[in-house]
Amino acid sequence: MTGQSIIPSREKQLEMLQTMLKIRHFEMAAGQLYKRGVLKGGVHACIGQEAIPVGISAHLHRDDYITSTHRGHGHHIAKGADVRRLMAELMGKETGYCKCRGGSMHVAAFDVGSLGAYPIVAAGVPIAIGAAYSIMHRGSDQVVVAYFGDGALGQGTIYEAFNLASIWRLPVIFTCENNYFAVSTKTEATVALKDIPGFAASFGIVGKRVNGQNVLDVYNAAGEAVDRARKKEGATFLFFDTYRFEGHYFGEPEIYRSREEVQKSKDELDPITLYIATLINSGMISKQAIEAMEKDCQREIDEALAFAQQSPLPNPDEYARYVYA
Amino acid sequence: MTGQSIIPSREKQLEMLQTMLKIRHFEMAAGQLYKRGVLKGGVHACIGQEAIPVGISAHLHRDDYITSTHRGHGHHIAKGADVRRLMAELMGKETGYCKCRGGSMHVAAFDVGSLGAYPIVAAGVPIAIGAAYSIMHRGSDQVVVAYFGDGALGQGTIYEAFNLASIWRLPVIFTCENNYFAVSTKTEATVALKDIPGFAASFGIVGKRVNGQNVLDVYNAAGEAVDRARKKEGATFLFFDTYRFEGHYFGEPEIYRSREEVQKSKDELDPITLYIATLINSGMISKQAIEAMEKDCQREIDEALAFAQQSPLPNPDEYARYVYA
Amino acid sequence: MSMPDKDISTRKLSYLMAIREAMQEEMRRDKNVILFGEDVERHGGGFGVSKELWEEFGDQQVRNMPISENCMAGLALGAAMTGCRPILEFMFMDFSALAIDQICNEAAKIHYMYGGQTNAPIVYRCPQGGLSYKSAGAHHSQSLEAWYVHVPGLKVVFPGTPYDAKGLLKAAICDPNPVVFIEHKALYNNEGIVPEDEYIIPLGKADVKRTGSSITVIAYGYMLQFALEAAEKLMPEGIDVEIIDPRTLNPFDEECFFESVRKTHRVVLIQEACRTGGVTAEWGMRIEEECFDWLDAPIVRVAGEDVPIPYAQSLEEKVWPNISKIIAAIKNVCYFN
Amino acid sequence: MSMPDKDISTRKLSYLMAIREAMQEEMRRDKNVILFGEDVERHGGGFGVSKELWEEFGDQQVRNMPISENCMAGLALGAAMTGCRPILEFMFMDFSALAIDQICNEAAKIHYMYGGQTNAPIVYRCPQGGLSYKSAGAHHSQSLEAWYVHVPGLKVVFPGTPYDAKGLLKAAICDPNPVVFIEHKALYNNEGIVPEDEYIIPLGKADVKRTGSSITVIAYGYMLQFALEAAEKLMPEGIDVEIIDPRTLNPFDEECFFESVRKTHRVVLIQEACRTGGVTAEWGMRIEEECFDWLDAPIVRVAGEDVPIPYAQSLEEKVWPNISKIIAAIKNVCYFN
Ligand SMILES: Cc1ncc(C[n+]2csc(CCOP(=O)(O)OP(=O)(O)O)c2C)c(N)n1
Ligand SMILES: Cc1ncc(C[n+]2csc(CCOP(=O)(O)OP(=O)(O)O)c2C)c(N)n1
Ligand SMILES: [Mg+2]
Ligand SMILES: [Mg+2]
Repeated sequence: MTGQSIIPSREKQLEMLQTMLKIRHFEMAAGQLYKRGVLKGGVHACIGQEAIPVGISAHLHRDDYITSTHRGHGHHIAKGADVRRLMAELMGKETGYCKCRGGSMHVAAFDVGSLGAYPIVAAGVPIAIGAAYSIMHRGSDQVVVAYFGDGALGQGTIYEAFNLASIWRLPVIFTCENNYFAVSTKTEATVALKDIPGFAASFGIVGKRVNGQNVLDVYNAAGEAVDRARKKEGATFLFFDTYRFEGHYFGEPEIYRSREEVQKSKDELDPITLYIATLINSGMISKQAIEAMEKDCQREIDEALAFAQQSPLPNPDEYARYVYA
Repeated sequence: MTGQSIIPSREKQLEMLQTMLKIRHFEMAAGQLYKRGVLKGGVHACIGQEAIPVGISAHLHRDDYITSTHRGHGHHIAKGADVRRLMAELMGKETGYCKCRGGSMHVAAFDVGSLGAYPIVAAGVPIAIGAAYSIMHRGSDQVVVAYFGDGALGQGTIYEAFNLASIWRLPVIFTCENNYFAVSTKTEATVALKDIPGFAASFGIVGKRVNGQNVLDVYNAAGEAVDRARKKEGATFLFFDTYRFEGHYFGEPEIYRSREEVQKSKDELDPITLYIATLINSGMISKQAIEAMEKDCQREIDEALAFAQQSPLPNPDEYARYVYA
Repeated sequence: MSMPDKDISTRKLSYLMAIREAMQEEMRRDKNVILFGEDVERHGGGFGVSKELWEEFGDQQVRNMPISENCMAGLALGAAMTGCRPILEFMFMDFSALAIDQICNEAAKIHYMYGGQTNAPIVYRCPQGGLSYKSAGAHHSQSLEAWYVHVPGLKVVFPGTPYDAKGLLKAAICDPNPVVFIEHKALYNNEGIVPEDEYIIPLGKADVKRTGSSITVIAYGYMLQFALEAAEKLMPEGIDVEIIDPRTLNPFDEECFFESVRKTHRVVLIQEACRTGGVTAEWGMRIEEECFDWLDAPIVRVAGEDVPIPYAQSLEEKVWPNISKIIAAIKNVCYFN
Repeated sequence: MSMPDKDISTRKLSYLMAIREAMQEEMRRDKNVILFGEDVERHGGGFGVSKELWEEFGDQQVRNMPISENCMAGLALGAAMTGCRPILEFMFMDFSALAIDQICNEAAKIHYMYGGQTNAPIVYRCPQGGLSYKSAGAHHSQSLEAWYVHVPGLKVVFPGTPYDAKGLLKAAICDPNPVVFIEHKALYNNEGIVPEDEYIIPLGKADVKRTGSSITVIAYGYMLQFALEAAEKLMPEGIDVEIIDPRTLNPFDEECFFESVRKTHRVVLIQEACRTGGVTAEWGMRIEEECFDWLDAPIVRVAGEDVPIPYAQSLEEKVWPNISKIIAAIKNVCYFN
């Protein structure tokens, strides 16, 4: 099916929009909590980048795996994680996915196949390879999506993982979310890799550069890659161009780009706005239905907030629980 | 001068042959010492691979840098290191280059630009980048040759170094000696990278695959690369196909390849035999002159052995000397 | 360079600014002093420590790196062996793990391995620790000095005050050896006297931060603040605490420890790092070996718990030493007989 | 599984073969036990330990890796979290430095960080040390256990005999946590009784290798041999040495230490690793904290010198503990009063 673009069903498309909205609302709620001083520590929002995990997860089964990053809320929500337990984790409550020992940078949701967020840049990628190895070993037809940012292309371990995935034809989709920055550093100033297909080919895998702001483009590219992995035909390196609308973390000063640049991106590159326009143009959904959907999302996030707020703090005397299994 | 092949002067050519012979005799002498139990520890000979450092060093100045590997004697001799001090180092004598604190795997010869052998696979490569950086910083026209084996392509740090060399246009020649094995492992079983020019191009540097058994081919490829580096036009990745005639280290059982395979390589791929044939065919040198040259080499190595033998052992009470500068 | 008296000077500077000033002075003095790190240019590195340096020194001396910790450390080594004096910033100490091969297997050993042919004047700046730097979680809160103290060839420095930070960093930059220079993230905003006149503090010299007669407390990094506060609180009880800040963790100034212990006969050691295998064990053993007959009570350590650092503040607080744990330990030791 | 009595069995096996047999039994029992490493297939890894396993178990359970230590450790973690029980061989412990991020920052912490959602049953096999493994130099001779002992979430095991090697490795493979399993290269050819009947040795339990009344000597790895020899040599002098082998370095069996010390009142600790910051400092401090009143002499350590390991044998020999250094230390402590 290479090259051919598949139009997902209406149901699938509305589901994708809904998930993108859910991620957006989750991140905005987290931003509010941060502003109010409820959240401490680094909280890295993926606002502007929602189309990527959503377009990918549309092809994933519950038992497929992902490995995530410091900017991982969206990856998790798209994979089906419970926003209540995610929110509780951020708020340091015992009901959080990680019993509040992990936090925003270490969310994980093993119930839906997330092997966790790894905020040490690129550290999740070899781990993804390991999960892919275990799939081969068990002979299952699961696949693994390894998320990482453009900055992670500086880390050698990524290339070690490309190498192994190629040699062993591992069922993995290397997913680079290129938002053009690593903290304050323009990626072009520190990352030489430009020709993704050429690079991947030299390693014997397939590589593709894709517009990450168009969820249907993401959906199509991911479809091929997931298909390839499921059929044990090898790994794919997908490189998605995207943009992050917030600072590197909430509260980050953003001295490295102008307000205008950010505003322009928000105006022109918002994956949700763009997708809504497409859906409305194609008559798949009405404005009212979208408003209803937004309300649903808002309600779900509000419930998550309430759940998290009402959840108990951990018992401080159990600080040493889970050190050893 | 890309693509055009340059014929070095007769003097240069004879010098190259002489250096190849010197390396060969040095390694054979080391092998004898190992057999006699004089050398302990891992000693990794480069017999069969002599053309590479020789063809490269023909372009290097004394103050150009190299970083070397566990298989580094040849790199050092080609760069002009004193075989007496090298031999003394191997034999654990105070007159050794490293005052016998380093040994075969950690030889270094700062007097001729060697920044040392790094037996942790690929560890020398980022160090080479650092020397290249310092060249840029000082504005000198030196260049750096970073030697590594095919097995080192498994190490991520190599790709980190490629990246930096490209981004900063560093004057470095990445020199892979592909002898098809990493210890017992066939490289094709563990290293996916195949298309060297394609790979290098995707990183914005120049890459080339070269016959490492033909010293003139090495000479030509290295000439271009060194030239590029000296002119600050960027890094080059040279990938030389070669073969090691000895085991991974002296005494290694070599269960992974047949005696026939090794014999065939010795018969067909010996860079010295091949070069001698070329030189004789072209009338540059007579058989007698070659014999005289061999004798010279043998004498030089014998002198080195005598020097090393007569040299004093280190003072054991000085074991803690050189921990801190 | 004469040693200005910090008790006469009145200029106050934060720990962060003291570190910046040390770099700035050394970069002005020697253009081969180069700062490498992620986001060190305009952003000033992970915590803004190097802000304004890029504006003053440009790409020549301040260089943003890709996220390639191991290569960065190797790069520093190659540059150091060939005439540069690199300073590396690891954004968080925790990430130095990625570069530990280049730091410990290469840089620490090259002077020795190569028989004195070369040396590696590198400073690894490592912001570490937790405490008032809250909820950073398991990968951004560790205290890893013990790893580096166990590596011959490295020096390890950890200032607890702005004054020490400046003087020690200048010494570290001038030192011909690789130096792991640890900065406590929660101290960056702490202010203290830093004289305007130039000074350096030699590596390997401890500082008696408070003289006392009842007990010797050895504390460093952020723990120093806690020790000083605990000492004040114990005065009314008649416990007069002597506080020693080793400042350099390797080589450490054991003579200074011994001298104090021979006077007080009692010892408490404090470390933020998790207890098992931390550096205070080494100091305790050295004291025990040398001062056995002078000890009137067991040497007691107050240390971080042996757990990864949890995210939730309510758990985090249980993990680190605090003033009441320190007071309790000091009392236990003082009342032991 | 009943514990066979090693004193009744007569089968002798080398340390190397004992390790191989442990892997073999566990790989037969569970096809999810997979050995990864450089040259582990036909070549049997760096030292031939896994020879014949690939022939028996094939690619499914024995896998040559590229030289990608960090990725290998990450791979093991991902596999471990999803149903495999990987054993990794680092060709030399020294190279584990390249993977320390995946071992210490990831594997050690994931059970905790993710609140018990997952765990990492991984064994890292790490051949280390020097001594009769001669002239391997600075990068192939180190003893690095202290790094890993300082990391909560990891277990660290170091057998000194073939019997212990087999029983502990089986326990390590079955353990739900990541275990750094250290093998001493110079012990591989040492022979000892290894019963044919299956057995495991629980992690965390020390073993009294020799009972005695005069002094407690704690020694592990290759040092155990030295301690035993020293003990024999001291018998005629009337010094009756008790030798404890902790076997597991984290968690270590401190109760066993304390019990012995309360009996002998004197302690010598031996480590091959360089002195400063080694694991014996931790043990010494624990003993000092718990048994202060029972100690009749300072606790003394015999340890490697604080230098990189030199190449020349004449220098090498100065660096490591040896029997005469150990005898001298034991005598010093025994005659102290
Ligand atoms: C090994 C490591 N080095 C540095 C950091 C600090 N850091 C956190 S996120 C980040 C930038 C990551 O950029 P990118 O991969 O592009 O992801 P993005 O934040 O843009 O989503 C850096 C340098 C880290 N977490 N891990
Ligand atoms: C990081 C690291 N891992 C493993 C080793 C053990 N080792 C030494 S040489 C070698 C193979 C190297 O192969 P290659 O790079 O092709 O060099 P060659 O020996 O063929 O010259 C290995 C695995 C090492 N020295 N360093
Ligand atoms: Mg980015
Ligand atoms: Mg090779």
